[in-house]
Amino acid sequence: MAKVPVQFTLNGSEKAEFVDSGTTLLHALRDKIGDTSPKGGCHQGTCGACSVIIDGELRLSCLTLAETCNGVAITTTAGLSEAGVLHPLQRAFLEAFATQCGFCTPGMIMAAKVLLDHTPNPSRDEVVEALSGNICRCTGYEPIIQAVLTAARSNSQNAA
Amino acid sequence: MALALQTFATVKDANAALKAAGTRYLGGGTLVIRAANEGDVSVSGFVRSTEPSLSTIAVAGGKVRIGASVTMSTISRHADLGALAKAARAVGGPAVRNMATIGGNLFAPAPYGDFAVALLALDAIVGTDDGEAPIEIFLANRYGSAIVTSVSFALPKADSFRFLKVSRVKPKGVSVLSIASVLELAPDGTVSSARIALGCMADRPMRAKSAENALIGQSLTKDGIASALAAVNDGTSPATDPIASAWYRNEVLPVHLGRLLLG
Amino acid sequence: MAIRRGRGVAAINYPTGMNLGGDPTQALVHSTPTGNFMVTLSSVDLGQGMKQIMAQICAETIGVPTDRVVVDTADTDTGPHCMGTFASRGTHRAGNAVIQAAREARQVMLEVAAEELEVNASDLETDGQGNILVKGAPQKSISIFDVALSAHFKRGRSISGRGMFLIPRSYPEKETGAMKPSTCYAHACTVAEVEVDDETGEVTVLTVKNVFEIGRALNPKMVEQQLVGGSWMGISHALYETTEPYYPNRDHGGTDFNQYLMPGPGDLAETEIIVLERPSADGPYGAKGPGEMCANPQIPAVANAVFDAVGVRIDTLPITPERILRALKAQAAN
Amino acid sequence: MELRKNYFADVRKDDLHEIGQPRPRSDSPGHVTGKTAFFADRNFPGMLHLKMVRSPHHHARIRSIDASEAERHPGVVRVLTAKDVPHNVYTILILIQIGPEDETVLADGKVRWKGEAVVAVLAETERAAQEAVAKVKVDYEVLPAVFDMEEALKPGAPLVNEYHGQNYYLYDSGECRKVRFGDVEAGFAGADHVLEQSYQSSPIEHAPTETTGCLVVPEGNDRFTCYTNTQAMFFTLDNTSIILQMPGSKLHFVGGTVGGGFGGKVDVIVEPIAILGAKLTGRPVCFIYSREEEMQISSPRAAEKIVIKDGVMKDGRIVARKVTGYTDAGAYSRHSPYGAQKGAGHYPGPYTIPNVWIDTYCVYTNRTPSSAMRGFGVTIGDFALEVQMDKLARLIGMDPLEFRFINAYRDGDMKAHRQPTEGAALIECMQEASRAANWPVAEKFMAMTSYVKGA
Repeated sequence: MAKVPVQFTLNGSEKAEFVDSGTTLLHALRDKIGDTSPKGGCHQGTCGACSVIIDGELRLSCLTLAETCNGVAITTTAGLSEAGVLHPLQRAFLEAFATQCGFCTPGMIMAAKVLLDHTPNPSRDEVVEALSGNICRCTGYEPIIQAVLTAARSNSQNAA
Repeated sequence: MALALQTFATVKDANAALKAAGTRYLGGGTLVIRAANEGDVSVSGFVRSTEPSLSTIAVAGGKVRIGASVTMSTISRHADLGALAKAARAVGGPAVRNMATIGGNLFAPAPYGDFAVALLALDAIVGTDDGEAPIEIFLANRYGSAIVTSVSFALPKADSFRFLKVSRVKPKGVSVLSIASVLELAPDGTVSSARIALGCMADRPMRAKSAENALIGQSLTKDGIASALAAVNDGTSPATDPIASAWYRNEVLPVHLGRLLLG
Repeated sequence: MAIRRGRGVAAINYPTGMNLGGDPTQALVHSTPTGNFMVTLSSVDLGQGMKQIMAQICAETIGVPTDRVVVDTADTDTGPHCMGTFASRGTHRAGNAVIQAAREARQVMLEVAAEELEVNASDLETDGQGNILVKGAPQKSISIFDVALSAHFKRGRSISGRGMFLIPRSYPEKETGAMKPSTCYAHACTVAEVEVDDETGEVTVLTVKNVFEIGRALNPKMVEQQLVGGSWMGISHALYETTEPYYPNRDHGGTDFNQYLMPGPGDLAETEIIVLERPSADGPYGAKGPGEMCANPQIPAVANAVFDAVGVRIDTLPITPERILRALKAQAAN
Repeated sequence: MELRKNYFADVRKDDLHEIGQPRPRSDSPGHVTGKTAFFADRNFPGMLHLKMVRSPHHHARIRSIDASEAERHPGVVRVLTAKDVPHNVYTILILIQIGPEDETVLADGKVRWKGEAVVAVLAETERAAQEAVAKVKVDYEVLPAVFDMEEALKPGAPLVNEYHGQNYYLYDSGECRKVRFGDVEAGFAGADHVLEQSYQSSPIEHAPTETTGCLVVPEGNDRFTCYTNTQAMFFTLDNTSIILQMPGSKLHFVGGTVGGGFGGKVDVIVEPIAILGAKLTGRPVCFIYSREEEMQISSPRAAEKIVIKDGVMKDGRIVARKVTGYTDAGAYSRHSPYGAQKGAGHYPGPYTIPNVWIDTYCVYTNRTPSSAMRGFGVTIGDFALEVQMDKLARLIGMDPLEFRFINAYRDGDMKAHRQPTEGAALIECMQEASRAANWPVAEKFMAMTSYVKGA
């Protein structure tokens, strides 16, 4: 089977792998590189659990071929905390009790991060829109929306 | 066999590679990678082209040319395409919009393909290496076409473009139906020209020509639009699917058209 | 076009656990040499927080802070039997088993402490902070850390316990149906307020006010998680969900999250949750199972609210716009 | 959320250290950092992918299966059919004596629902398995199918499941589980109004974000480790032991961290065949449902039909209630006979009614087998009961909330299944709802209590 080289940065560190042509980024991250924070909830693009950030944009890693990611910078939820200190979004999800089973959580946090990176003080409607591609079956969404709004507030307080 | 991806610098070479059985053109991946993931064994390989013109937007003299690889989110953010932002944002969630392309949307079967409905109302021209075709003709023969390279249309006059997507789930759900219209008004406020496109009301986006005709010369009032609403179901043949039945789609189409026209 | 508003109420109860096979769950508890406690189970955490709650139950029973308890669950090589996580049984059944195991471990712990302090074990109590005190003379105390060291390295005692939950199996009497189907019951009452678009049949749930009686909120924030998520699922069941939209016709079943309909983050009702606690006689610290029943009362409350709004009864779930529109048209035709 | 501590304060100790405290969840730091290990967050070298050939028909006889082309397909390591499964016909609750065994692990001679597993393919890659699945040729003779429960119960309906011999589950009490309490016909005869209404639901999917699945690793010591998201570790271990005729000591199940269950992961479906694959190939095997399989193949909540007939007095007392419930089990039992029985134990709801008659049927049709889901046996019943309550209240011109107070059960009241009510709190929930929703009821109802009258 034809192997193709893939080289990108993942959470700031250089990665180089050979993958089967046609391998999705989700499989490459999980099975080759060992970052299992993106989850495979549907492989259809309908649940958002596999969401990652590629060059600042939210993407579905299940519908992205790894070999189209050469040279890009990828962020996953596994890379958000630094030196054991949680990212404000992670802390807000914890404190708002916004996780239950936790399977959707990494994707939700990715979607929320992209929002806050571009819109530091989002309205509720903007949060709802940002999370709209991510399915949660446990929480009823409200705690997650509240966590994102809380993280935004704490960010703006820190900035002030 | 592995699903190999072949990347070509030119659309011409990509078109040639697509002649091989089982190959599919890879745009944003939201359709073809999904099909492969779901075990569609008729897909045996992907072809794409990195030709730069596929990714550009050109706006000049009231005309717009959008390269086929331009994504929904790029369109929704583009300063000159503000009128279309609502239609571009109607496609998927944020991640899907960062991937889904304008070219790909032309191939999305109902209940998907909301942006193609907008393009139909705009009377867009679809470009391929084989030449250009009006979107209505293109959609009728869309599967098996050469790679779409561009979509072009005249920018609608201010406020003349309207778009409505009806879905069960908010803010992001697939369509019960979608409606796009381009209406131009005479100085007396009556409709001088009308194009109305419907999504999910047939096996592909369709024009509501009877309703368009019924609007000409009418004002956008409850009485003025009545005959258009009465005619909008002419020629529809919606599908029954998990979202809604054909009966329901036909029942609420005039209601939603009325709200779009009066809104 | 008219948007019409209505409200509806529903009241329900819900059984905790089942009675098949006596509904058993077992637990083991033991201390480490430095006085941390391991709870070993085969119960499954589905996301409701089973591990955290078992830790709190064990901690309360032993008399230590929760962060000194580790729950090791769902490894069949090490964990004793659990029937499984379903039927609102997890907290109740496993919790009872953990209490029993923790009590046995606590007794050994107190006996070792008694030897160290040269008093009777029955004269000792825990302060919940990790210390064992002589009742009435709290200056005479020993830390659980030291007790565990003593047990392991000096006195040769295993600070451990076994616990199990088992009730007699109830076979329904053939002719009368006399049976004991479960143990304690949780309760709820929900009032829902809706708007119905009478031209499209679309329903918007404006508010749901849910009152739940759940025995005891062992961890109020986790209870809230369950109840808020459950309330959402109840509304979802009422208005959206099915794998067979045209049942009993088998066609057109959804195969993804686009086609299988559930309310999105833009469809949320303003949700109020009020919790009452009438401790159950048989539950761990009085707890009942809230996980399932919290998704039930919204369904009839929404159905009744739709009737209140537009005067048509939809007696078939889900209450789709199509069903409402068909009923409204039939109503208009009469 | 508000805790209303004023209710039941006399019977509750609120001075506990850890219980009642909003401690942070110990698993959340793992969730928010993506470090929580779900079963599939493991990767084993040489792991094979299992994909199923599924029935395209609702009901058909299998004339023949030709897997030769699939077996030769590049990457395919093994193809499994019914004859490879040591004990192919099973039922989940057999360990607690709820039979008969009525379901095939892999279809043997017949398929009874569209999507039923027929042939399992094990291949080096998911793609190779998918391609090979498409190459398995199954020759079917399509049989008439039945989808409607009432049709299924009629004489002459196609027989769904030969292991039952009729299209309903045969309880020791006969064709349905029965509850008989008082004299329901006398109750109707003496009632001011009688109202009979019918309610219906359709199947509902649990739709957890993590699909059902497992990974199996042969350990080299003749044992197999199965990483699974089952909701019931020992149901799974014990049933696997039966199906594979393998001592339970050879099986090691690891799980407990599940991406949502809601009842959808209590069936024992993926593990036995994956372990069989690992045993026969000596390789690690993963069998994870696709989203499409989760939505249409995994057991849903059963569709139900519920007919309620009530006798009610003008003063608001319900004097008789007759409930006939039908649970659509689909083609196999799984947990549905228990679900229907649980319904029988739940009716007539949290109300004290002197004359009650309950019949609950578990009916077989040619659709995806249903099983447990959050609120099993009760959720749809509560919908029917509480809409019926609304109708009854309006029938006699009474406020729906006040009508419920009149009938609400209280401590000591005898339930239809002959258990005295203990620990009731319906009245207090309704009182608090009355306040919270600004839905006033008469003072006498606000003064009521669930405690035993006079106590």
